[in-house]
Amino acid sequence: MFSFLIRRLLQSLLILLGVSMITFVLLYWLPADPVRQIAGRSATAQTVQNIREQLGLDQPLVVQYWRYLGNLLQGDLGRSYLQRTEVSTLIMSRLPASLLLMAGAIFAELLIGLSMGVVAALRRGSRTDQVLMIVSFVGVSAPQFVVGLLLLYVFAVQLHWFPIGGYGTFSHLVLPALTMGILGSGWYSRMMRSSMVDVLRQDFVRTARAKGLTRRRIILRHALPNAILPVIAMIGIDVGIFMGGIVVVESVFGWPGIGQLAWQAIQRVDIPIIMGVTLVSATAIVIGNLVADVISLMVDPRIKIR
Amino acid sequence: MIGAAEKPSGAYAPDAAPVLQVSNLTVSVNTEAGLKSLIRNISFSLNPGETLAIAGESGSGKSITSLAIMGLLPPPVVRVTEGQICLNETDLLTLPETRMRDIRGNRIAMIFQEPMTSLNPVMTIGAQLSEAIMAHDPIGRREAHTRSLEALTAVRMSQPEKRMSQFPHELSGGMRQRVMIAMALALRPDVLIADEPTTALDVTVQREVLELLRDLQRDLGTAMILITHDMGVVAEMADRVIVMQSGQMVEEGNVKQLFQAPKEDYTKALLASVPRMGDGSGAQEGGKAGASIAEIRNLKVRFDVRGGIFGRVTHRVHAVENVNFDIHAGETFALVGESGCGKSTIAKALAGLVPYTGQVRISGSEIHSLTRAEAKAIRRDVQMIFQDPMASLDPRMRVGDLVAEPLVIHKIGTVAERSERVAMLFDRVGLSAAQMERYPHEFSGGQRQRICIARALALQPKLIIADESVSALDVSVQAKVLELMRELTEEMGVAYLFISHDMAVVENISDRVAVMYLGQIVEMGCRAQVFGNPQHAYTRRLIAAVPVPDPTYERPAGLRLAGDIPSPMRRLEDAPKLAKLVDIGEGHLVAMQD
Amino acid sequence: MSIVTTPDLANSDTASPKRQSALARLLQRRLAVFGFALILLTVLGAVFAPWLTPYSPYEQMFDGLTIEGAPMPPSSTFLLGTDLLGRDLLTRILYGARTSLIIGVAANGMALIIGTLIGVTAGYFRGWVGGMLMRMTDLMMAFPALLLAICLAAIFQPSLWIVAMVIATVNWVQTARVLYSETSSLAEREFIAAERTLGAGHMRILFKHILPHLVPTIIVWGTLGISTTVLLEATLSFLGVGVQPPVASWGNIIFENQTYFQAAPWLVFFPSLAIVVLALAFNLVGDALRDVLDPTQRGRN
Amino acid sequence: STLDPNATAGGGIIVTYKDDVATLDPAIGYDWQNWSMIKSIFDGLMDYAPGTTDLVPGLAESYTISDDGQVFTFTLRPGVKFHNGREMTAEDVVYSLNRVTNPATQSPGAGFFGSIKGYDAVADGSASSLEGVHSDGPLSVTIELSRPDATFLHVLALNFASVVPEEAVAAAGEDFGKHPVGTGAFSLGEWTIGQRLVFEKNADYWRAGLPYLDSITFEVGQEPIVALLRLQNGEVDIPGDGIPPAKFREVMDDPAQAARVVEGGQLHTGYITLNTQMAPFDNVKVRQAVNMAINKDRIIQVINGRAVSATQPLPPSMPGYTDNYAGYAFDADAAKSLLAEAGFADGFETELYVMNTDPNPRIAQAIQQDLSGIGVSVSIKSLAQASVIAAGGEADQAPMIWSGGMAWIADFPDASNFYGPILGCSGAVQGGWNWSWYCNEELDAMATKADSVTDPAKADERLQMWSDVYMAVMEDAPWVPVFNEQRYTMKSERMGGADALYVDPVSIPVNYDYVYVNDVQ
Ligand SMILES: Nc1ncnc2c1ncn2[C@@H]1O[C@H](COP(=O)(O)OP(=O)(O)OP(=O)(O)O)[C@@H](O)[C@H]1O
Ligand SMILES: Nc1ncnc2c1ncn2[C@@H]1O[C@H](COP(=O)(O)OP(=O)(O)OP(=O)(O)O)[C@@H](O)[C@H]1O
Ligand SMILES: [Mg+2]
Ligand SMILES: [Mg+2]
Repeated sequence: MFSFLIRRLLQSLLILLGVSMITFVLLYWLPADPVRQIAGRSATAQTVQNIREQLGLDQPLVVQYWRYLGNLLQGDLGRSYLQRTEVSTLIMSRLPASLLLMAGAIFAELLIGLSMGVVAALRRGSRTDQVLMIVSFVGVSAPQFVVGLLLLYVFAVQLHWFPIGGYGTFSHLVLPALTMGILGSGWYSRMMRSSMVDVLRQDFVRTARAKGLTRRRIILRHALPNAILPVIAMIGIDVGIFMGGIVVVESVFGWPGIGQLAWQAIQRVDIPIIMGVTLVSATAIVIGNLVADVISLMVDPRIKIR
Repeated sequence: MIGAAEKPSGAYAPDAAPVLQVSNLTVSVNTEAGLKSLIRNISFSLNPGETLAIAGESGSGKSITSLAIMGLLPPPVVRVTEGQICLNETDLLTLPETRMRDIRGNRIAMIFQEPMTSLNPVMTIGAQLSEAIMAHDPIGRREAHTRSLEALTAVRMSQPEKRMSQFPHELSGGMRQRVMIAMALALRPDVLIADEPTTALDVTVQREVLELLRDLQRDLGTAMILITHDMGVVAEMADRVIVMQSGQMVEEGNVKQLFQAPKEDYTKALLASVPRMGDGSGAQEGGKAGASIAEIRNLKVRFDVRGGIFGRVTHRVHAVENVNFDIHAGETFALVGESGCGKSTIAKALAGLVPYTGQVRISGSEIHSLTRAEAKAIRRDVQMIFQDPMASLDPRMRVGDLVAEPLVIHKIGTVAERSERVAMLFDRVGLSAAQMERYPHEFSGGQRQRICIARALALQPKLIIADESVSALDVSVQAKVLELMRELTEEMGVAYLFISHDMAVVENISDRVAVMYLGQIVEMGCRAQVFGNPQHAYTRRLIAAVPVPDPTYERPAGLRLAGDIPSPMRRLEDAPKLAKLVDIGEGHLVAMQD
Repeated sequence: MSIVTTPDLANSDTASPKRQSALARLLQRRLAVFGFALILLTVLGAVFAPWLTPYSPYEQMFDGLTIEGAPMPPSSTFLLGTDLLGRDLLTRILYGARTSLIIGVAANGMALIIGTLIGVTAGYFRGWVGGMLMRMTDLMMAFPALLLAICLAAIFQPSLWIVAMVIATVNWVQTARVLYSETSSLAEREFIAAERTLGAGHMRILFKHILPHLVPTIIVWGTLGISTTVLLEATLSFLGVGVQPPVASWGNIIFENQTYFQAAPWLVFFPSLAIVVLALAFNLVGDALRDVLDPTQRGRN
Repeated sequence: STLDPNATAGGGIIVTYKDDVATLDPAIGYDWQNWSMIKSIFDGLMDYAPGTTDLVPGLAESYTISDDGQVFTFTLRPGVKFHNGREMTAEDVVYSLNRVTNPATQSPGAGFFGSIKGYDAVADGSASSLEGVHSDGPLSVTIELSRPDATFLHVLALNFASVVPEEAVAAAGEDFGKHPVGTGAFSLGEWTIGQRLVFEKNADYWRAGLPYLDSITFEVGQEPIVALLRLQNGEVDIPGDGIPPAKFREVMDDPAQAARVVEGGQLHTGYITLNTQMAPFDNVKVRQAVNMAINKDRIIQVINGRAVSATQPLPPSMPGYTDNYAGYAFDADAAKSLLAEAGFADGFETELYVMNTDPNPRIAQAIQQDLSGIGVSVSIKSLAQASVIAAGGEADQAPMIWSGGMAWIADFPDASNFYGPILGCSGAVQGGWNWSWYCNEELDAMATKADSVTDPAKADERLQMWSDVYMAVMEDAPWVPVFNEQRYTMKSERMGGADALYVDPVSIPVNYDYVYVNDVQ
């Protein structure tokens, strides 16, 4: 277990290194000059040149990358060009909100998706099953911005059940988490359904029935833990998908997460922030996958640690 | 508690009131064409302490009968349409599900055929046992744990304490089946239904499990319904037998009577197709040894097991160690041994599926030294038939195409010629050419194995490797397939490398036999030598373990085996000891034992 | 040698089922036909758009806006209303179908092909080739896809085909992952070993025996990918790196107008409906196709 | 400045923004969002009367200008305290000007101070302080210019010229923008990055009785449409990003809500740049034709009438605006014949760059349709702001750019502010902001001449000169001035203060120092 973790961690570090390298190159190629953004519209050519030198942006790409990497190893993500603040401060101030949202969303989508999937599997072939699957499909296909605004309009503006955007309490979390969760729950319900259908056919479920266990116990204790195994691996992939949706959802609900930070930074080519956010979300994804692996390792005793 | 001598030894008491009474049971399935009955008018009674065997070939309705008793038929498609099932006066069919749940596991328990899949893979053995107990007895977790442990001890599980916290995949098949038995008997049910409890197990393990069942049943006085298609098991275990065919009872009677004087034709045929030890009438002795087709010298196959941070090789599975043998044209060479001893690995090495060291010479050429094209050509001479015909046929292809595949791969003939050839092959193995358009799942197991044989024959090979090719088949079907193989040897001079764990079958079909243990051959010789004069202790044990389809046979006592087979996985520096084979006369090789 | 007769399914029906084309069997399913019809309708709508509507998709009509500049709700002149520039929404949705079909079918298709190639190769060959490919997949997976798309699209000047390419390059990852694990377990299956003993080459095994088994998964991911890619294109448009205005796509119609969901709900509702319906149609056909192509499902309709 | 007799002191308001506040460092902050915030935290020597464009002394009590217009002497207000409690002195003024011009500060506003003597030496790093700036005693500062500069007092009213305490800057280092210390009406109380900023009343503020509000809370990260919903719900007082287009009609059609909207002009012009160094826009006839082809009224209609159509670079409220100039009227036929004259009877193909946030792509499409009316086929490049700016800074990349979203909102209310970087030769360099690459030496000379008229008595003369400059520009038509955006600030019921404060030309959205709430007891 220990050596497995170490090995996976090393692998993850390599992946992060690759991500940082590719991002760096891509940003370098971007047809936009960050220095002009900083210098502003009244700047003279002299000022622009000064700033370029001070930021080291006149150096060759390799040198810039090497320097970045050196700083990174000391935990220094650099300073935002436009906000003039440590990128790490900016990210740290926003990360908790994003993580909370992500946790809420994962919870929501697992709750909705898994229960829809289980119900559909238990009633497979019935009308309920068909309706649930269509609902899940609409969930997958509906644009998040529209879903978010609709939820906001109905539940916050009209019904006053939840606050209109903002951050702080549990009731602030419900709608944004739900918005993000709806997309994922569509995926999960389909996966869970087929997985559950498979498991319910297994011999050990028959054994459990032969033992005289209650239906509830058979479903919760025997079928569910087995059916959920293939779904766990999906959670790792999911973190990546979240990173895309987070921009939209955070802006609809005024959620102070890194999505908005990234969005602003991309618009203004604030390279240190883009780099920082990329690395942080890549780390989140890598950790997500790692956690998914470890969870399946813990839940499924059959997986051999290679 | 189990096994304590507080109950009187539950010998079979024919006149006591039956504990289970099944009358006129009909189970039907809902199809598009309406109700179709799967079993019809089944009636029997089960007395306390009695063992009733239900025998019959696959699909005859044995499992459906037992599931009906358990109330576990898959609703709503399959249901009981007529009849009664009474457990001591209670009609089980009229009970609501909640009451039925109390009876299941408590008063009627069941053991299933597949020990590998019948246990929940993500729960510990202990949890699964305690759960069963707690479902019926209002006791605490700790007490349930104690009782589970007792149950495990009662089934003679080694290291029961440790097993409690292990997961099913960490146990061998035999051990898992013991867990199933412990689970079934922990609550001392009145009736135990064992549906093919040993079919998936090795002979030696089967032996142990059967003995265990018998001992426990005797001690507890449980009435048992034993479902099996193996007449040997029936003969050894049962007091009474029911023979089923196509959902109907064909014959019922005392086991001795039935074996000695079967009344119905079907029963007679069934008994006739049972391979029996000691009547290897099918094969003639020796005399057939032609040129050697395959020569295997110093064959070694090892699998690396990696571990640690950098994935270095830490262990090695010595699947095959230093194996030497020849196969001659037209002969059937059999490899026998317990699961995991390396039989399949040898087959795979021959078929080019695993890398090996040592020499494999086919038709005189050493495969390693050939170019790819030559190797491909030479491989045509060696074809393989696998254990599970379903698994070895691509389920998404039509069987006609599957049989034509080798011809396509080796670019033999035109399209028309190929289909003609395939039709001929189909005909040869007893299938109709019209069936070429179907998919594998549309055939029965025996038919599928014929398709595999047809496919192996397509290239007119000199050697066919049959890896457990008949083990999964019903006795009757098995007999037919074996018959077909024998005919082919005579007609085409095909040699077989016949791999099996079933000593009875091996004795029936083989010319020469090699017994394997832990990757090495421990005894080799012609059939008469190995079966008639087994020298190695392991060979003797294998032979002794085979159930004898004769209820009058008295098994010599004292041959109980201890523990599981040791693992061929070893640390890197720890190479296994090589057995030395000594010729004790006329080519009968036996490993030296210390 | 024996008289044992087995009443087995295989012998009971003497006439063997005739080889029927997959299409013919597909057309026997009501839902599939319905899905087909929807797709066909969309394609026809896209192709014959110029004949179906009297307006041009780019024409900003004077009477398409109120004096205050608000869009017109659905009426008999503008069946689905007009957009913020006074263009006929129906016309734009019809023309937008062209873009969205290309994205949903071509970009998604490309992503599927890349994902399949990589996943299958890695899963089948293992070794260092497979290792490399999977590490690459891990890397891609760790990349925030949207960011990658934005960078790529910004570097290569955006156009429909560039956008399609970009979407393909970021969307293959999940498919590759899933197909990798499926292929590696397939490669372990006995029938593959059986094929090898017959002397079948890698290509034959891959194309004749592995790929057909992956079809259901590919179909599932393909149909799910339709809405995902169409929406990704929309997001890219919104970020200014998608299909350039005034070219319409369902996604960019939604994104351009999303804030008007209250003031002019038709602007958001109709294109969203179009996406959901198209995705659903593909899903219906895909589900049916999956069953039809699976011989073991035969007759279990 | 006089106090509002109706005003009540106390209470707090909530203002929302979508984007996070970048920085509150007056030397750095240069977007319309933090501009007004910085204005409330800091003060400069000069200021504007609230709600107007009239220059008034700020931290300077009075000032004198030498006859040649090159030496300014300021007498500072005594007893002004920084938020840290220290009294402000002339040294602080000197330090602040040195700081903003020092290249190490990377101030985007450094260029504004180009006329101060010694600026060039500081800019190229050969000197660390401005030669022309020195204190004569604790309350007196002299600033010497290297050339006459009529706009210099406006420059000193810019945020960049705010007075900052050296010790606070030194203490915060690069993070001064997050820990600002000034002399302004408010001090920064709390700043939770990504969530909210709280401004607290400066009890020691040197303008007695101000500010009225006890606190201002800025909530950031709020989608404008959500902010408006919250305003309608009574949770927000001012949506900083204004009324989102999608909600504009709804608000204006409801009299109760419309009553809470203040409309005003702003110093803004939306224009299309035509790259005069790229064919075919190097032909003045083509540029004029394009000017005639644009239907500005339709474009204004598309943005719900939230603008007035423009005829020239300067917005109407800017001094120097030429009143009786009709501009190029919309006349597609005339445009076509002009194009034919230029040899493009069949039109041509070109590209229009535009920033990708609503409503700019829509405006670009309207422009596209108009131009297709005269046979010019335009393909739109809708890109991120940074990419558009980068394209404009290259001589041969962007034939046309719609300025929306990056458009010129004046830094200070002076006619010269629309010329230098965006129409003058100095901006027509790589990386510059003169995206039409229009360089007319003669006009540059005229502009310099106008700006050296420093005598307040000759102000009208100077404005006339500027008017002539812009008329000449229009003759050459490097731009298509499209519209001047109107400002619509919506406020909650409880907000008080003159309407002018809500459309204050230099403080967007409101002048925080003078507004108040009605519901405090
Ligand atoms: N759920 C079901 N639906 C329809 N037919 C079924 C179902 N389950 C079993 N059958 C059919 O009922 C018949 C009897 O099946 P059963 O499982 O009892 O056979 P068996 O004697 O136990 O065979 P085996 O030795 O292979 O286990 C078979 O023909 C089988 O195909
Ligand atoms: N690819 C592999 N990697 C590691 N170990 C393997 C591999 N294949 C087989 N083994 C091990 O090699 C040993 C021999 O396996 P093999 O399949 O030859 O046994 P067998 O005699 O055919 O058993 P069975 O009767 O169960 O088919 C077993 O211990 C098995 O676990
Ligand atoms: Mg059975
Ligand atoms: Mg101030």
